[in-house]
Amino acid sequence: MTESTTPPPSPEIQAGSEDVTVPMGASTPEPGHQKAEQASRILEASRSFGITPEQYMLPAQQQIRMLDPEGNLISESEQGTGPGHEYPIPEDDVLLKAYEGLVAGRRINDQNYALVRQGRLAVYPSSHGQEACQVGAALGLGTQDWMFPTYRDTVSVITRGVDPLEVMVSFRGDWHCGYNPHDYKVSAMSTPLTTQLLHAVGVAHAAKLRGEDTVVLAMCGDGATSEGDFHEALNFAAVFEVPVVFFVQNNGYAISVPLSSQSAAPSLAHKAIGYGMAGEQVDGNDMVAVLATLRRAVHLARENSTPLLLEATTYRMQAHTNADDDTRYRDSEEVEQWKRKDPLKRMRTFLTNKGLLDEATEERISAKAEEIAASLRQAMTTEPKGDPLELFEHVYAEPTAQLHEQRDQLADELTRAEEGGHA
Amino acid sequence: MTESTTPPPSPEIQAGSEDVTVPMGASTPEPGHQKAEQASRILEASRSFGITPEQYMLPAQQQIRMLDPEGNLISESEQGTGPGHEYPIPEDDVLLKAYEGLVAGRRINDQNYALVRQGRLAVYPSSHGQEACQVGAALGLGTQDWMFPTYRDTVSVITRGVDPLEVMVSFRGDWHCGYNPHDYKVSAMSTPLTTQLLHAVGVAHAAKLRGEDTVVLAMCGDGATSEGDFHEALNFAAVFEVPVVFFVQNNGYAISVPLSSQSAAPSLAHKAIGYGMAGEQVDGNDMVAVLATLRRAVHLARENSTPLLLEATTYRMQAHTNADDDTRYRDSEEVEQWKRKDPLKRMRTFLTNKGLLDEATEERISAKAEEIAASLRQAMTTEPKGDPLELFEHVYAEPTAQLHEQRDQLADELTRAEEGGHA
Amino acid sequence: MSATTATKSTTTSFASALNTAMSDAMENDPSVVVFGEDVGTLGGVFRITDGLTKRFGENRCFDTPLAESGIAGTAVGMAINGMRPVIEMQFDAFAYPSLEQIFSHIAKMANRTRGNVRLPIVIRIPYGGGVGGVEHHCDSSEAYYAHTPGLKVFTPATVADAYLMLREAIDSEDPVVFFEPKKLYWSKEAEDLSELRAEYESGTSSRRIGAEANAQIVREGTDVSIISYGPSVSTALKAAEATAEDGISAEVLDLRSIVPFDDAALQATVEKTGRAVVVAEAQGFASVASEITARIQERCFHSLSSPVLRVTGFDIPYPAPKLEEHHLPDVDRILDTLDELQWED
Amino acid sequence: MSATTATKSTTTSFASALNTAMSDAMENDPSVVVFGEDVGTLGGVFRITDGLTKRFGENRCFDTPLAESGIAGTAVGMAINGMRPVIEMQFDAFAYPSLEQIFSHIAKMANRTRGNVRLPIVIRIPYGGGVGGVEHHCDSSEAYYAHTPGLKVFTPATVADAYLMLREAIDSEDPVVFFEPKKLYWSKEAEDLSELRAEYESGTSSRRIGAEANAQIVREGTDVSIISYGPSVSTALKAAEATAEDGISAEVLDLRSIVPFDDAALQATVEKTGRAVVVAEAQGFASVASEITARIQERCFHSLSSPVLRVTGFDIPYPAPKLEEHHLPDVDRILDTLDELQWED
Ligand SMILES: Cc1ncc(C[n+]2csc(CCOP(=O)(O)OP(=O)(O)O)c2C)c(N)n1
Ligand SMILES: Cc1ncc(C[n+]2csc(CCOP(=O)(O)OP(=O)(O)O)c2C)c(N)n1
Ligand SMILES: [Mg+2]
Ligand SMILES: [Mg+2]
Repeated sequence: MTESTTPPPSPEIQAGSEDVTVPMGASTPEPGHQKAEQASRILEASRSFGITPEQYMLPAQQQIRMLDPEGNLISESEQGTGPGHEYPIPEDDVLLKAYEGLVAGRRINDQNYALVRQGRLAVYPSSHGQEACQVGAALGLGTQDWMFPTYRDTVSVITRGVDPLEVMVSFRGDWHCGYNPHDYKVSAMSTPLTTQLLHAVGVAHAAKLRGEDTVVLAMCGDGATSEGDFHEALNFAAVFEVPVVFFVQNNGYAISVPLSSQSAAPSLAHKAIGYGMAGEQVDGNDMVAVLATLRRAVHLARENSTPLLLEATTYRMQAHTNADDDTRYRDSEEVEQWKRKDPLKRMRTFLTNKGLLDEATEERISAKAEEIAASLRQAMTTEPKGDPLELFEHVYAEPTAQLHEQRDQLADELTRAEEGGHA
Repeated sequence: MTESTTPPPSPEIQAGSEDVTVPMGASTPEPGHQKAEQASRILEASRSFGITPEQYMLPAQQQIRMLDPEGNLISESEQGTGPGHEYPIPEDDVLLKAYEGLVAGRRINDQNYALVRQGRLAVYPSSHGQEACQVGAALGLGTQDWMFPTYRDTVSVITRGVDPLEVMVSFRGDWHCGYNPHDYKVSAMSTPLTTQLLHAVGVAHAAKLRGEDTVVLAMCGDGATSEGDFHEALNFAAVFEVPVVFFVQNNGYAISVPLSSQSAAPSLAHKAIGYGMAGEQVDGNDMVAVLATLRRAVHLARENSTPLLLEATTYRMQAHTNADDDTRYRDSEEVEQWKRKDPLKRMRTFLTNKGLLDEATEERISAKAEEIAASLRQAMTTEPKGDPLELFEHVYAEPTAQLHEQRDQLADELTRAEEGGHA
Repeated sequence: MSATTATKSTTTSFASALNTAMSDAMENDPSVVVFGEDVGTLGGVFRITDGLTKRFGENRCFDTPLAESGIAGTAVGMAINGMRPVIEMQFDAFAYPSLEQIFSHIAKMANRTRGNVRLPIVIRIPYGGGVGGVEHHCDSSEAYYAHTPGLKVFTPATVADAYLMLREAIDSEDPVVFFEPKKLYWSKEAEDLSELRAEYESGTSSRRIGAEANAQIVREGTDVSIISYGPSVSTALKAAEATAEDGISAEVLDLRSIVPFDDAALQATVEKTGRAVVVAEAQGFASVASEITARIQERCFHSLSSPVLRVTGFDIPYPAPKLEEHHLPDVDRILDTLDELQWED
Repeated sequence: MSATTATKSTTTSFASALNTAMSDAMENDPSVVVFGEDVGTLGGVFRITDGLTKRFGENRCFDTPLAESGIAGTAVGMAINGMRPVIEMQFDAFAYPSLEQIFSHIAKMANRTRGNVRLPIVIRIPYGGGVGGVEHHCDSSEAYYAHTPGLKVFTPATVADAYLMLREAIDSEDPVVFFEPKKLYWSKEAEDLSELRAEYESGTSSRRIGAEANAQIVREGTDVSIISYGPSVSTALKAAEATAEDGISAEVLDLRSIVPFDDAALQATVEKTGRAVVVAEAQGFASVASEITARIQERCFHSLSSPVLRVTGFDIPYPAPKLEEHHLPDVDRILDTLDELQWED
């Protein structure tokens, strides 16, 4: 008999404290139906907060929010926090760094948008309006951690430290991924939706097997949560108890499809309990709240080797990509409403009120953002001459005999083309 | 602007009644983040029970159970029922019919097990021990409804009325599916795990589009809930508000893999809320509770055109199939513990106590079960001569030119084989 | 493209031919439903389903949650229950999550149930490259489906076929994987949709595919046969024009249907010309081009004056936009290959 | 099967060769991890991973939740982060849910990242029929993978290759789809595992596949070449024995690796014999057999005395157990095909 036939005795499932009335699950486990150790961790956590495991795993009763739409700090009692859902406001230097990221992020989005209009970029999925999520994702992680971004997460990737020139390679169409993921612990920005969540789980699992301290941030959009891989990733992460923070940027749309056609759940964060993990919903246009929730999620993941699901409610202010026409599926009034909740403006007001932002600082931050924008423009002026023969180099570690033949064919064509033959 | 760009105004999400404190979702929906009408139905339902939507969608605090392991009716206060989770005990004739089904079901399992040992059946995945679920599934449906069973649901399929001879065709290896699904509104027993749940949703969706009254019962095992298609099926059903009852027979194992390696959730029924539907967990070895919960689920699905998830906790008493050796992954003590909760014995005690079961009735029921067993044995004695050329008939509505050629080749081989040639 | 169309006054785009095929089918048969990602309000990312929701309502053309296995799997159920689903996969590579449903159910359900449950599903897949698309948006994935018994695989190369073949696919009792060459979406030809409608609905169109398939000679020639389908047909035609200048008369066969396959037409052209080149965008290894090549030599061996050669994509993942031109079969590569056909023999 | 093995005193089963290959690899390299459905406690439904958990612990060989895309997708992450995952798909058709991960990531990651992220993953797939399996348990799905650039595709036909090739697959920096013929699992041959281990670990095995592939002539002959791989090799050998009685000397080539492909060996045997028959279980249309056939005529056209013919499964879904014998290529069907090779020419 190996271990897995005799699972550890199931935890006592009736919580001990008086005011706790909801048991762990719907019933006492039957023999052969015991839950993994994970359950007992959740139980312990919830007990330490004096709440039920269900209350711990379900999102707080309202989304976590620290700033009102104008950028004023709201009273603690209205932030949505509570036992098991506590989110202290980050330190001043972190807040300021985040603001820097916001300014740069907005500048990146606007610069790339301009480059697309000038025909110098093939495509750019902008995260204009979602910069608080973008910046939070990057700042929430340590250098030893990994990030798994999507096509929309350019700002996160650059904020994480990837060279902007390298990032633009894919949008310009030179090659699929321009940076070396290992250099930055940032995976190639993923296009097939939610597939990257499973990669994230695998990276965390490998680290766990080797006893390494690595949290993985797995990013996806609201629409992507409908894919089967979303389900499989959350389940694997929960069963193997690996430290992955699933970060869903719910921007209300999957191209033209609104959230209401994507899910009937009370919130996407409500999916967490179905995997035995905690879920939380945060105002994704509130930089302070995003930072607070992401930092705590990363912290819990690291301390307890446990996955968590964080849903950030935000809005994509521009079309899906430059190829999209968003007037076909939403009215400008809706977009206007969201303009009022702009994450950058809110954060600026907050920091100014807090006395953290003076003119000099603003200037320094703007200048830095301009630098990045300049490097993006620069990336687009140099037209790197890709070597077509490189196509055959990276299919296998060593090209097969077949690829050698095909490479020779192309080489011959290229030579003749130079010589003016009909290839 | 078409309709879907302007979703209906979102329902008032703060419940009206005093004692309800948990709001619908984690926060007030933002513009462009409105939930579908589904949400308002759940809200209405929960309000009518004086509970929160979360309480309505989460399973009751313990699994629903009417009979104790000995078969005695337990007091109502201990049945796990409550507001929004009310399960009246079915009428006497239904209970008796279910008992008939149990006796026949057990007989079918044992007969087929014997046929496998005699080498007359190639394979049989037995549902011995799960007969309460099997019978409940069939009796819960109306004739206009559809059933989507798996390879393990032979007893359900026969209880639903499919000719036992036709069912055995696949286990004997003559053809993949022996019956015409349309004749019985029972789909071919599905092997690729949980794929059939999506088919079930599609059948219900088609019926809904035509305004037909059709509930669909979609069946799968505990292991199968890990597949991506499970997620996609529940989500489609919830978003399109179609009347599908997802019925998970949680028998503790997926072949050798125990539930604890499959899921860390408090219960599989806790997955429901992540789709915005109600979930419930029931003692799957309690025929009364299975009937009560399934009948109510089917009723709610029909009345409200809404999906529900029902998890029945049960146990597979025999190996996964005859090809499996279950001593490799569980000890006999665990199996013994479950013997004491045998659904058949419990139901017999309950009905006897209730005065519904006398000797004559028992005899009649046994005789009927013997009839079915005899027909199964009969099915196995006749060795139908399958026509190999039929292989080409059912690939397309009309065989392609290619298949005509291939058919001719096989026909030629068969002729020559008869004549003693080397084909 | 054909001689008769040249006289028509109307021009029609490939996209509108597809769109009209669907709306005509929906008009004629209430069981035809269209669904997929962004096909409703938006009309699809390529606008092929534009206006269908407006015209037929949300019960007939609607958006689904973002899940391709869900789309294919619920289409199975819809078809079991009397509907004729036409589903759109947004791009070639995004159909892959649905392959289990397609291989294990859509292809096999009729066979499994001895013909009792047939699944008249059309799976529309925009495919191929040449449009500067990024990774995962340019795969030529037809071989996966063509290799799977129980599926029919169609791919139109002309505006007329976009209409006629999609109508036939929707009317088919069998599942059809319908490959739409992306790069043709915006192409226009002198075609009149009402004439095409009349042709199709007359039931006597000479262009019906049926169970025998119905490949079309789109250019007559005597020296060599260029066999192609979908996006490569126009490239093949251009190469045929170019080689005519060198005095080589090339016949071009547009297969139209890959499954079923028109062996008779293939045999006729190769026996006539004695030489053959197969052109397709997909990577060549174990591809539809391999099959065509194998069939030609099996059936026309003694008519062949030289080996059958293939011009296909390389056996590499589809390259990034700036390099795709080096990957795709083009006129020059076809001409090079024609040169290799041992003309001096 | 080869001459030298006949003298060995030990017999080894195909299953234990695979099992030992994994345990040797795990022993040598702590980054090798084995996971999948039922591979831990149970040792796999075919017991190929038997004992690995006991010997190496649950961190090295473990059961996953029941989700094939999850298995393949987490393998990607594991490989990104330094592991060498060997994953088991329980049966051929149950790998289909993972095809998106395999096609869009496993095959493409190295290319996408210009070689910066290589994924040394082995995907073990029990495949093929002849074991009385029910639907979905007998598919020959190798063409789907062989058509996908970036994947290597191996399939052993002998006990020695079960060991040697799996070791090589695990050591490969590239992803390898490793097809195990189910019907061979219980076969035994006179092979000594410690000799095979020594051969492999010496690094000088003449049976390494490498980048050139390394097909093996498993029977010498002069009149015709029978090209095959995996489960069909033994059938091909039997047919060769049988046809020898009619005075026809058949050479049998076991490809071993489908990708990369050994064109040199193919060309050598066909140029020597002048005739070829390709044998494979999978449905023939757009299959690996199509590719082999196409390559032979492309490369050996002028050596051929007759068309290259194929003996494959029919283009139908895999039949139920009682009918599979009519579907599978067998000795008689190969002999019939050999008869058609225009010997009188
Ligand atoms: C598997 C897959 N299916 C379809 C697509 C096409 N597609 C690209 S983005 C997108 C919408 C994604 O929406 P969401 O997840 O909400 O992210 P957002 O774009 O809003 O950031 C779709 C359908 C894809 N990339 N991958
Ligand atoms: C997609 C898929 N993967 C793997 C299998 C192989 N398989 C058959 S049954 C089974 C276990 C299923 O467990 P569960 O869902 O709990 O149902 P049970 O057999 O216990 O009734 C597995 C892995 C399959 N049939 N389909
Ligand atoms: Mg979105
Ligand atoms: Mg089970």
